[in-house]
Amino acid sequence: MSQMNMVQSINQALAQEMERDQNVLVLGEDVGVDGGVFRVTEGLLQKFGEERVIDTPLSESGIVGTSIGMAVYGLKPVVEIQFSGFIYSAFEQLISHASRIRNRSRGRFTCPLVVRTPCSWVSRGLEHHEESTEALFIHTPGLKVVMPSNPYDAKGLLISSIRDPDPVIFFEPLRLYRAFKQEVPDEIYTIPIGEANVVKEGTDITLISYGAMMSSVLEADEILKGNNINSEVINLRTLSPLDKDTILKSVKKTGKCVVVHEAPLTCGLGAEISAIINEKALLNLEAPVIRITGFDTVVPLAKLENNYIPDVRRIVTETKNLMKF
Amino acid sequence: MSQMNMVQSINQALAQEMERDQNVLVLGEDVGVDGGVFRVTEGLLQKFGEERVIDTPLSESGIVGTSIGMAVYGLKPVVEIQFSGFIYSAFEQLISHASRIRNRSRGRFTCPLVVRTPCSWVSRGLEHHEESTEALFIHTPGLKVVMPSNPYDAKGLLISSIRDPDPVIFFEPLRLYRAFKQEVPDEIYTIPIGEANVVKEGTDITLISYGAMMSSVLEADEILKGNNINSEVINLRTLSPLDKDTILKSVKKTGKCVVVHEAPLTCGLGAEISAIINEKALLNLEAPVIRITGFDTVVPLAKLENNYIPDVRRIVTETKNLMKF
Amino acid sequence: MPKLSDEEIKELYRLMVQTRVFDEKAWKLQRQGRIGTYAPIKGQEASDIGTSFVLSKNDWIFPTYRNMGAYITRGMPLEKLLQYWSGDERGQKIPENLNIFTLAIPVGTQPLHAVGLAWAAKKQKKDVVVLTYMGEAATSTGDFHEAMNFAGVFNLPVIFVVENNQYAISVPRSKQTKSETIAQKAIAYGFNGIQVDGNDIFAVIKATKDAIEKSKQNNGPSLVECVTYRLGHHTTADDYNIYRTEEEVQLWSQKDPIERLRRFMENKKLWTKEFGDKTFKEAEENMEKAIVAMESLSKPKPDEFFDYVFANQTNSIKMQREYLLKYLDEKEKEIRFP
Amino acid sequence: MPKLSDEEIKELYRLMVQTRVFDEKAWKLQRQGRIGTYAPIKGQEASDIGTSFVLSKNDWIFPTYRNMGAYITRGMPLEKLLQYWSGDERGQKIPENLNIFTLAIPVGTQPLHAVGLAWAAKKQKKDVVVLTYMGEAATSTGDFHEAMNFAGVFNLPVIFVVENNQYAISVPRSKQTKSETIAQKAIAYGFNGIQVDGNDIFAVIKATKDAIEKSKQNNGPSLVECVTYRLGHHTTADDYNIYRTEEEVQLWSQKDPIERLRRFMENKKLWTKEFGDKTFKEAEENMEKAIVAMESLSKPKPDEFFDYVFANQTNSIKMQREYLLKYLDEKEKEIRFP
Ligand SMILES: Cc1ncc(C[n+]2csc(CCOP(=O)(O)OP(=O)(O)O)c2C)c(N)n1
Ligand SMILES: Cc1ncc(C[n+]2csc(CCOP(=O)(O)OP(=O)(O)O)c2C)c(N)n1
Ligand SMILES: [Mg+2]
Ligand SMILES: [Mg+2]
Repeated sequence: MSQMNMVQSINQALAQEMERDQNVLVLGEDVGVDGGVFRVTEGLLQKFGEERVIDTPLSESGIVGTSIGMAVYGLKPVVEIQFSGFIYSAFEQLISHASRIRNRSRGRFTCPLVVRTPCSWVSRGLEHHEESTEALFIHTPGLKVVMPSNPYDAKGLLISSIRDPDPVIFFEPLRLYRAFKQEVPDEIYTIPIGEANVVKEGTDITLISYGAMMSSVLEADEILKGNNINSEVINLRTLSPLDKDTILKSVKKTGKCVVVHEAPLTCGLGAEISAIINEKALLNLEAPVIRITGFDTVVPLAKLENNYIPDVRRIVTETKNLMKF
Repeated sequence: MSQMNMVQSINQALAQEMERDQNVLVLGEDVGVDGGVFRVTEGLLQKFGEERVIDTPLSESGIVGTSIGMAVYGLKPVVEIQFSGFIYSAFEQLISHASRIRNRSRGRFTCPLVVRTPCSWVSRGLEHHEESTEALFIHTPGLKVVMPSNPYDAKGLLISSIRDPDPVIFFEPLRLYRAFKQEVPDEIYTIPIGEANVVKEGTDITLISYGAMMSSVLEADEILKGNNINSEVINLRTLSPLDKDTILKSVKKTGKCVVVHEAPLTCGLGAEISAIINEKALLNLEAPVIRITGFDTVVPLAKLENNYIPDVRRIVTETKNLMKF
Repeated sequence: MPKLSDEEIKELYRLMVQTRVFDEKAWKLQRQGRIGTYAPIKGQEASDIGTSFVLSKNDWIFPTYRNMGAYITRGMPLEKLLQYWSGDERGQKIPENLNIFTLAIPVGTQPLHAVGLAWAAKKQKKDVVVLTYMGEAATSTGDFHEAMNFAGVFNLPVIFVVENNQYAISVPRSKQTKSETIAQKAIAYGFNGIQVDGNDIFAVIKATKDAIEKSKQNNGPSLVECVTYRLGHHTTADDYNIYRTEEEVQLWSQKDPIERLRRFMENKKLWTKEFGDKTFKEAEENMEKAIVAMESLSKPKPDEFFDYVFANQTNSIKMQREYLLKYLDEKEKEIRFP
Repeated sequence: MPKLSDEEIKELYRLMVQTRVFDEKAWKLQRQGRIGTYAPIKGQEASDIGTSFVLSKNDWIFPTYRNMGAYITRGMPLEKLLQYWSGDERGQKIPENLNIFTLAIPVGTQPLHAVGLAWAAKKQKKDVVVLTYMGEAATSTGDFHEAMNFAGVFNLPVIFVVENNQYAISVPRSKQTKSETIAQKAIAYGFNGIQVDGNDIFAVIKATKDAIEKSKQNNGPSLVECVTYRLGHHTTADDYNIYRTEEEVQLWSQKDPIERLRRFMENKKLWTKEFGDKTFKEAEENMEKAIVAMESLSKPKPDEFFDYVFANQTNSIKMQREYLLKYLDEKEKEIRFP
């Protein structure tokens, strides 16, 4: 056990998997000599050499596309896309190839690829440095989508992602990188992909979130507790495939649900969760499922950034309102 | 008035807008000499010349990216992407630029661009020739998304899209191109973007759909009528911005709702509609909002294609089941 | 003239004839509604077959929708090819013993996979060269550029074979790029490009062999531009009369690569009418057998397309699959979409 | 040596000093928390300013995050630049009278817009040349390739200015591409590329003028590679000591383009200590004024970021905006997310 922030726990996960499996390699812009612009891959070049820790040209499509070829040939590329706002030029490679090669070749070829990429709003970010477009990947068949919300989850989920036989988009909420430390086992451990975590049991209402918004949700939960609202809090961990059972079980118990994400509202993951609850637990619902999300706009720069992101007060206020429904 | 199929009505809309406005031009792969692989741009080169009807290199990002530059400079490019399954390499240009240039420049620059692209399942299509990824664009702030479901709508909506001051993704359901003819006015007319069309009023249940699935929904509606189910049928026409008012008004009246689309289930437009209804009309709901959609898989090739697409029987069966809820 | 035994030259001829027979027959099958859309290779056989012929078994090819000649040269069963074109994905499962990658439809996107595979092979110190096919229009895509650049930077054993058949559907080569040759594009990436007469199978073989040799000596990638011509329509859905003259097609017909090889062989006394007839007849028999085999394949099971979404079926996929099966069973009362 | 009047040479010097002063001050402002991340141009002023200086008012530039020299040369108010870096999008609204495109962050994506604008201008028979800036790493992107190809095919009046400053953050030029020069990449597209000493402002001007001349005569695009060096860190978030030696930086410091111009001017008796001091002092005064102006700007209204999603506000945007305003008003009982 050590106290680690998320940069450290991800770094450790990478180092341990690379140690364990010769086929794991890391590539991306500035991941080698520089150790990554957020220092997530620091020390890996020194430990594993240039053949396994590769600085690439500035070509997101090239990075993902060549990694697909490597994955097909038995390697385990762990790609870093420097910011998720720059993943779009690799979109075709992900959506038309990585996600489909198993299907297209009826299993002859497979694509066990991990794409790590920082996401989410961060204070004073430049444009494209604070995007939350996980829904684009969730909507795509054949991709798995994972987003940790603390150093412990990050390590366990990343190790599972690396071992997964299919392509995984691994979103790393940028503002959590150094936000806090946590006890993280020094040994290798995995957290299963596809299973949500009930962080706190409760009876009055279900709060569902993931990634960096989990911190705000947990903070809100503390305040709600003071208001005699006993929430059940779910951290999704995996966004695709979604753990519907855990969600439904909880909502059937509480009868109320709030979904929180910073991605834009329309067709975001909140919509899917609301639809599932509507389909499968309508009769248990005592109030509408509400979504507390980012707006359907570009994330504003520093001067207005605080107006974009759902904050603790918003979560508390909306939840309290909903309890009175 | 003439009897036209959708290819003809779109062709007429293009010709008339090009006639009316010197700044409108058409570009894409094979749109000139060939008249488009579906003949949608047939005759335009002869009428308007090479400067306004442009065969481009095979570069989707290049086509969209240069069109952005042209739109900024006052032209009105109407881009054809040969199949929506090939739009992904232009995704970054659409998502990071076309949709944001107005915002990024605080209105100094704007991007009145139309991207026409065939979509949807078609019998015996090759891979990537039958995709329904409208949700990716609906989720993106700053884009409008339109999908006609008959020749009449196609003409009016396309003319509106061309005149719209912002970028519009105009999806053309491939299997409707020559599926049927309809009376279409020879004059110019517009159909407003952002407004759904209540195709048929009814009281028992609301059926919502768009694009090629509308034909199946209308057929299903006929059968349901024979079963004494009086549906209200909504054709969305515009997918973003969504006409929530029309949806909510209808569901508040009927208390029941089925959304039909062929795009994959998870995080599709059906999820958004279900979520909106949940949020704003929960107390009016007498049954869950259900989604009848494509599966979360790649669209299979010919041998299994019929098993993928929601068909009339599925719509009828599910609706009848729902009526008994 | 590359070094080739008489038997090898005959084999080349046989492969070209087999490909031509496949092509013409596939066209007819589509017209009869027995398979779906098909993209003919007619006229490009020398480029396709010459390049694949000189590879070793452990080398790889990455074909496109048009490289039936390459597929056949590498030993792909004809009925699997037909199965694919008939709309059955199971035809895309390449037999385990063949180093052929499953074709992808989006133009220009596969060279990156080829580069990645070559990179992995190099890292694993395997003696492997990777050959990736494309048309001249593919060179306009961003992915082509990134693939070429990676191949150069990491000095990888890849050969980019561009079959410049003069058209991208209706768009002529001259509108595709202003560079005088496709071959010169390699200069942008710091390696060699060579332009050859793609209808001269010996020229094609020579250029490919040189490129292979170079790669094997760890001297990195090459681009081989084969100047050729698509004698047929783009696909069964196309009509080339809209965008080119019959005279142009006729002109190129006279350069038919099969006829060229035949004349060469005749001069060398390697071709007799008897040999020609026999070769043709065998090719036709192979094709007939393949058609029978393809048409007697059982239909895929109805839920087959759920099998390969993930290695391990997710709950959601499981439920959707069960729903479909129930639905197909027509017990309509029970179904409810998951 | 291009033809330049003494006054023009002095103006070049003034612009370079102004850019340097802006750069160093912006760095400090970031360190003081008064603006956000900043990407310095130090060392590249000759490439930036030389290329923009020779354009006419109706020509266009497409700058990146690093081209503060180009912005300043084209007359962009300093306080607008600072306003942008301070995290206020209103700073990105280019004044109507300036033909500067709003910068975009994704590397390599803007040349396509430049090509499109040049294309539109050509169609409208406007006398316009478009100059698009990028770093050497941008040439690795697919969009660069497609932009170059379109510019070639449609013979457009565009100049691709590549400021090859040897690094993409930490990645050195040698790992970016195997081509010996960036200039030679133009060969792939059938037009000219030229490599110049990017720290020699006269060489830069000469090459740009030639390219402009060529474009004006309808002879299409050019690529100008300016070989230069980023003397500073990549941005305020970077530390170059991780990936390069101080010796290397020192070596390039000796080629500082401002000092080079100064020496030239001194030889020509165009520079005196007095002139130098005055130029520097004026530049500092301009900067101080700009800082004051920027810091006394009113905050944008809280819902300002809803203003430019669409020309005509949609219902949904309207409701979200109203929700935000209500929420900020802290009447918490009433809010409910739309
Ligand atoms: C990315 C992409 N865009 C468009 C298409 C549609 N399309 C199929 S083949 C083709 C032309 C390809 O030309 P070329 O690369 O020269 O190959 P050829 O067909 O001539 O062999 C086009 C435009 C596609 N398959 N992929
Ligand atoms: C598409 C994209 N990928 C990654 C980044 C992150 N990034 C910002 S600048 C940079 C290096 C750019 O190098 P170069 O093009 O040489 O320009 P320079 O910064 O040296 O001026 C990178 C990787 C980005 N902005 N855009
Ligand atoms: Mg071709
Ligand atoms: Mg650079």
